[in-house]
This record gives sequence, structure tokens and C-alpha cells, in this order.
Amino acid sequence: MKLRYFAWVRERIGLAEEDVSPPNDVATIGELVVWLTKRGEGYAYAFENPKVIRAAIDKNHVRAEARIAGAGEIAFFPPMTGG
Amino acid sequence: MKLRYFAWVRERIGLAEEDVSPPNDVATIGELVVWLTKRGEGYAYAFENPKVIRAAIDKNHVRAEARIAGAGEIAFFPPMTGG
Amino acid sequence: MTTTIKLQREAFDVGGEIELLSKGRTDIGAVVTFTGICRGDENARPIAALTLEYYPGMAEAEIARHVEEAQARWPLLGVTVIHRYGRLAPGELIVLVVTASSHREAAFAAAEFLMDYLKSRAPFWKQVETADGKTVSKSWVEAKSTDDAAAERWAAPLPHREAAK
Amino acid sequence: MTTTIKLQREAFDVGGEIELLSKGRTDIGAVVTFTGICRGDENARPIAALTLEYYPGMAEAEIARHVEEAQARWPLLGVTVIHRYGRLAPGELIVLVVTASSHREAAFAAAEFLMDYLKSRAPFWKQVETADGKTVSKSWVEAKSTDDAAAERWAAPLPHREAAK
Repeated sequence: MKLRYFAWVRERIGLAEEDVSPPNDVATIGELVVWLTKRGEGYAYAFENPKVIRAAIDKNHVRAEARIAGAGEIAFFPPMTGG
Repeated sequence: MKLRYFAWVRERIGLAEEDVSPPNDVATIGELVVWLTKRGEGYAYAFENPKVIRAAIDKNHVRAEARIAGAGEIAFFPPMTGG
Repeated sequence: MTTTIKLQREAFDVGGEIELLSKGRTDIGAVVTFTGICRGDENARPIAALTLEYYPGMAEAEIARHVEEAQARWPLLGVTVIHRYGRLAPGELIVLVVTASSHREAAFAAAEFLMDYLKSRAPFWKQVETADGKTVSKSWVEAKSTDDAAAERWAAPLPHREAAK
Repeated sequence: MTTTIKLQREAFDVGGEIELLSKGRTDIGAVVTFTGICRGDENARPIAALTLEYYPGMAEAEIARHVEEAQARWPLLGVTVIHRYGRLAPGELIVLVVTASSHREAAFAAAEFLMDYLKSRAPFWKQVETADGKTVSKSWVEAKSTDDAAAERWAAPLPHREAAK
């Protein structure tokens, strides 16, 4: 599945997007964050406070409990500051 | 004192402004309306429903109880419909 | 605070007025405009035109007083109020309120406050011209109780919008 | 309903957008605009520029969804939302919301609703550049809890609202 990162999540991880294949027991957004955190220092830094991280599946806002099965594109980003 | 009339008050009276000298016992806006009503049919028509008539003394909104002593210009008009 | 109040027969340019108020300034973060336009109907009947009458001198003074009140209530950086009078055809702009502030809450609240005021308390009167075939008839627009109610919601000692935040 | 949603690098013209939405129409009685401008300071510190990042595809879709929600809530005749991205200097316009209706209440409410939404829910992120002497430093703007609260005041249940919001 494709992951996309924005703003300081992108900067801390050092990537704007990547393709990953998490194991089958990674079923929710929250579990995906835990799995990503183990991928390296940048990930650990980006997700150090998981509560502030927002996520979207296929361009729809979702919560940490959302299941990722069937997702085409998952995005992680900080709280939004548009307008 | 100078009186000014606007919108349908003006149309019913048939004047945009006039100078009047009411007797001394006409002390308030409400009493002035009663006095004006006796001046003719147009006035009676304009003030037939005194509750809807608004008044201003020297360009400030006032109520029927307001005293008219010392007033330079008194205006009567319908409820406002600007904007 | 930049304040502009104009009563005029002529049309006005919304974009130009925004620019006059905000160009070259870096303290303004939010500009709200309200533009009132002459509609082609009144109470579901088509109209030919609207004629606006006002009380010269009083209208300017009353608007200025309410702009001052808006300034006292919200941290404004600029206010423009333009109200036209005379005969206006459907589609023509009638009134413009522009409010500027560092943040949006003040700009929105002040614009609504000024419009609620203009609708029900400023000395303007609208006359409607309807044309049924060849007969032109004129009638004065009746004040709406909803406009009075809208104006009265600001009568509380604190603006309710700020209290809600 | 005329709906225009644009995400762009280029500047926009507020007066021109109002005209695009309302010109030649006689059903529109009220147009409200909100313009967000890049201020010269952030948290009382002078800034050199603002850089706006967004999530292409999601931003457009999310704005479109919220414009539809505004339409469902208020009798709107037109909505325009333009949001810029990229690097913007103080004084430059960032965002424009234009709402049109037959009466002012709907136009004001919808413009506030859309701005509250854009501030806290649309996938945009602002980075601030400060220049102290020769050192340029960049930092991401932190989300404001007041913006969340402003967005939440619209959360009253409506039949079509998704539980996720």
C-alpha cells in the first residue's frame, strides 16, 4: 500500500511517499503507526506523540481504530492549519 | 421648530418638511403627533397608527415620551428598511 | 482604524474598496465583505426597480456611531460602509460593508452586527416599483420583524459570539 | 447553485470572483466574502513568508464535501472557495470564500461555516519563515484549539452527517 506524509511528518520521516507491505496482523491505522515507528529514527520522531497525528485512508479522514484492509493510499499528517 | 417627514409619512402628509409652532402644552413627541393629526386629513392618515411611527430629535432616534423642548429639527418616519 | 462611510447615488467597486482598506498592510489577516444586491423580486412578485430614500445627516451620523460601537466590541483594523440611495434596478449593488481585523472572528461578527443594524435601525426606506403590463405601481417595503430580532441579538452586554468561544 | 473550487499558486481577484458569481443574476440578494491575508507576524514575531502545503486530491474533495454540506444547511445560490498554496509574502491573499444567497443570514452563516472548516479540517499546513538578521528559520504553524472549537460549533447532528466527523 502507498503511504503519504505531509508537513512535519514528511520532514521527520524524510519521505513524501513510499510503498510498504506491513504484515497481516497490522490491521488498523493505530497498529500501522506502531509498526512504522520501528522502521527507524525518523519514523519514531514523526510518530513520537501519536495522539496528534491525523490520518486519511483514500483521502478521507479516519481515526486510529479504522481498519486498513483494502486501502489504496494512507496518509499521515499533523493537525491542519489551512485558511 | 422644523419638522421633516420621510417615506410614506412624507407622501401621506404631502410635505417633506415644514416649520410649525405648536402650543406650549405640546411637550412630548407623542403629544406632537396628536397635535399634528388635527392639522388635516393627510396628517391623520400618516399618523393613523402612531405605534409604528418612528421619530428623531436633532437626528437621534427618540421614543414617544421624549420631550421636544429645545429641539431644532424633529423627524417622523416609518420603520426603517435599509441595507 | 481606517473608517470610511459613504452615502452615494453612484455604484461602488467591492474589490477596489477591499484594496483601499487592506493594500500594503501586514497587520490585517481577515477581511469580510457583505454586499447587498437589488433582487428581481419582493415577496415573490417581480419588481422593476427599488428606490432608496434616506435621512441625510442622520444616516451618516447613525452609521458612524455604530461603526464606533463595532470598534469598541471587536479589535477591528478597518471598516468601510457604503450605502447607495436613489433608483436601483435588479442586479445593482445597494450596500457594502467591509470589515478588517487580524483574525476572522472579529471581522465576521462586526460585519454581521453592522448589517443587522443597517437593515433595521439606519434611516433608510425602500420603495418597490412593480410593473404589471403597462401599469407601474409603487409601494413601500415593510420592515421585517426578523430584522428587528437580528438587531436585538446584539443588545446583550457581551457579543454572544465572543461569549460562546 | 454555482460552485467553484480552486486550489492554485496564483493570486486571485476578490472583486472579479464576486462578479463571476453574481453578475447578471437577480435572485441573489446577499454576497459575503471572506479573504484571508498573510500577516507580517505570527505569535508576535515578524515573519518573512508563509509556505502552504496541501494534500492534492483530498483538499479538493474535502472542500467539495463541505460546500455540499453548506448547501444542505442553507439556501445558497453560489459558493466559491479559492485556496492558494506555495510561498506567500506578508500582505498576500491566501484564501477566499464567497457565498451568495437571496438573504444575508444564509450567506453569512455559510461563509463562517466554510472558514471554520478550512481552518481546522481541510488538509493544508502552514510553515512560517522568520528572518532574524541573516538566519532564516522555518517552523510549522501549530493548530489552534480555538479553531477546533469554532469548527465544532457546527457539529449539531444533521441526518446526512457521517459519524466519523
